[in-house]
Amino acid sequence: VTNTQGDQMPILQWEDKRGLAFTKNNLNYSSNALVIPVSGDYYVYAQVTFRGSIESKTNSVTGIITKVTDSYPEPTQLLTGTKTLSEKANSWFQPIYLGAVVSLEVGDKLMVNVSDIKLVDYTKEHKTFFGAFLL
Amino acid sequence: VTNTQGDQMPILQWEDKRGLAFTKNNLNYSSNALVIPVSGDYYVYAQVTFRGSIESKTNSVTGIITKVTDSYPEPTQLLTGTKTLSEKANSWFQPIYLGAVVSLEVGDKLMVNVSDIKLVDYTKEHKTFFGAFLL
Amino acid sequence: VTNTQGDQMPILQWEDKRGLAFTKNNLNYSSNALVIPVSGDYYVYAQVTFRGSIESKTNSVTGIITKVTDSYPEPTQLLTGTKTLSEKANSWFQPIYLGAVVSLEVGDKLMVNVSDIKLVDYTKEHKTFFGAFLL
Amino acid sequence: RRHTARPRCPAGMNWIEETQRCCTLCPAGMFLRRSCSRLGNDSVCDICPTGTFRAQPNTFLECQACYECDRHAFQSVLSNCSATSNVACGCEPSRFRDCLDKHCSEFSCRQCQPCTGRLIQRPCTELQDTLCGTCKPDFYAEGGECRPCHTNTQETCGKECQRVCSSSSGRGSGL
Repeated sequence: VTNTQGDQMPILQWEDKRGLAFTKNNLNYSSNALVIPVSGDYYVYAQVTFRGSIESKTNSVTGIITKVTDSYPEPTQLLTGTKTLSEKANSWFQPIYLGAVVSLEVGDKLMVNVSDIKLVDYTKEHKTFFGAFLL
Repeated sequence: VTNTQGDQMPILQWEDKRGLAFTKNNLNYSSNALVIPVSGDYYVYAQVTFRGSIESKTNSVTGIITKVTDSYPEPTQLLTGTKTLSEKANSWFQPIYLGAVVSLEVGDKLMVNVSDIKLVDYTKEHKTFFGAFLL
Repeated sequence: VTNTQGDQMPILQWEDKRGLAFTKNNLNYSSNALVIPVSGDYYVYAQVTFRGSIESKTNSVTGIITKVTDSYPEPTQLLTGTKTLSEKANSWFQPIYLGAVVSLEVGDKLMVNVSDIKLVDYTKEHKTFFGAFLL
Repeated sequence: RRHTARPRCPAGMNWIEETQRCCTLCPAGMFLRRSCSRLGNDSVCDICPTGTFRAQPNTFLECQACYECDRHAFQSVLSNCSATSNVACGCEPSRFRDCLDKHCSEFSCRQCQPCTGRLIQRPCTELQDTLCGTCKPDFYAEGGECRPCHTNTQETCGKECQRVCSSSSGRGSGL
């Protein structure tokens, strides 16, 4: 996944055991990705809360849920949320929520890319989260 | 579905076969609508990414998931996302995400209305999408 | 739900029977909360549409889905959406959508807290809604 | 099992739906690894793993994840997360909390006003900015700022400057 400048958008890392986080039914988390245990249709969702200050000088924020298939060299962008910012305040917050049904194959990997990892609010588990369930 | 001025809000058309798009279990797409094959509770969702420029002179954007029942002359608004804009930048992006459980009858039609079709970003399938699944 | 400063954020009240609203499978609504009838994993979601005017003088809006367990004195914040506002227009609208899978125990109560109840758009059922379903 | 009214348990115990029994609460800082069984053995509790906490006695199957202080917002750790309490965040020195809303559900840490050339009416604290007072002695007000007398010459010293600085000129100012 690249942005318009062609460079790779950072991939978020996730907590998968502590607090509200959990994995089950063999839908495991490894190397920054959820690994699909059985082919089927999944509802995949994520929220990324971005936050910054007047110094961040950011015009927009983007969150993308991406699929990587071992047998195919390029990732596939499944869901994208892009929002331009026109914030004046000293500090700003902008949540991006994504969710939809996608058809996935066993072994597919799901991950979340963001436009700027320094702007992601990682401080509270209920503000930035990611998950999927089989229909 | 009408806006306050009473005129019909445009209905989006969708791709239902190519790329990430698919339909199954008789939940078919025809005449701009998903047609409900069996009565029940469905999770219905949509994201519309709006984008414009400083010339668009738009104060707000709205996305609505609507239900039309053949036996009833007026559509029913199921889910609505309305956001005012205060964008200064030359070009702006604004995603609206909607999703909830609704009770539907066989034959009901689901469609997505928008405040201004010219502002909808249809360029990438992962930015604007629409779907439903039976619980 | 309180925050670091300890004052309680208001809890929204909901319509659970009329219009599009319904409850079933013993997932009942009482005292401003959905009461979990059977332990399991639930997809929990809510949208709160906030609206205000230039006089509201609000810098941000927050919506939180919270869990209360009878046997534990403190609520748990499950999902939080916080958005800063930089609205110039006379009146503004800002939807906050939240949704994710959480593990819940029988008897747990789910509710929605908001930063300012006066700013919640309760006028149309399709703009502010709350629900959950068992996976 | 439908949700029916729960039997009341004695103090220090909670009803466990799974085993249909009152089980002893795990103390704060711990969680329920195995609930008490019908055969009579009691709750088995474990310490909250690092990065999690439980502030109260409980029969939860997991502990809550600790928050983190937001370094990008110049927050500092007032007290680390422990097994029994969440992290407490404050502001780095010479910064104060700029709350996001009246609940202060979020805050960033802004630089305290330096009050250059002014008297400090109320020093900067964790919760509020410095309150600057009037100009210090040997400083005069101009354009909303307090300027030192000594940087002025006869020609550049305006009315206010002369009023303030000439009355204090016996004390080594540049005039």
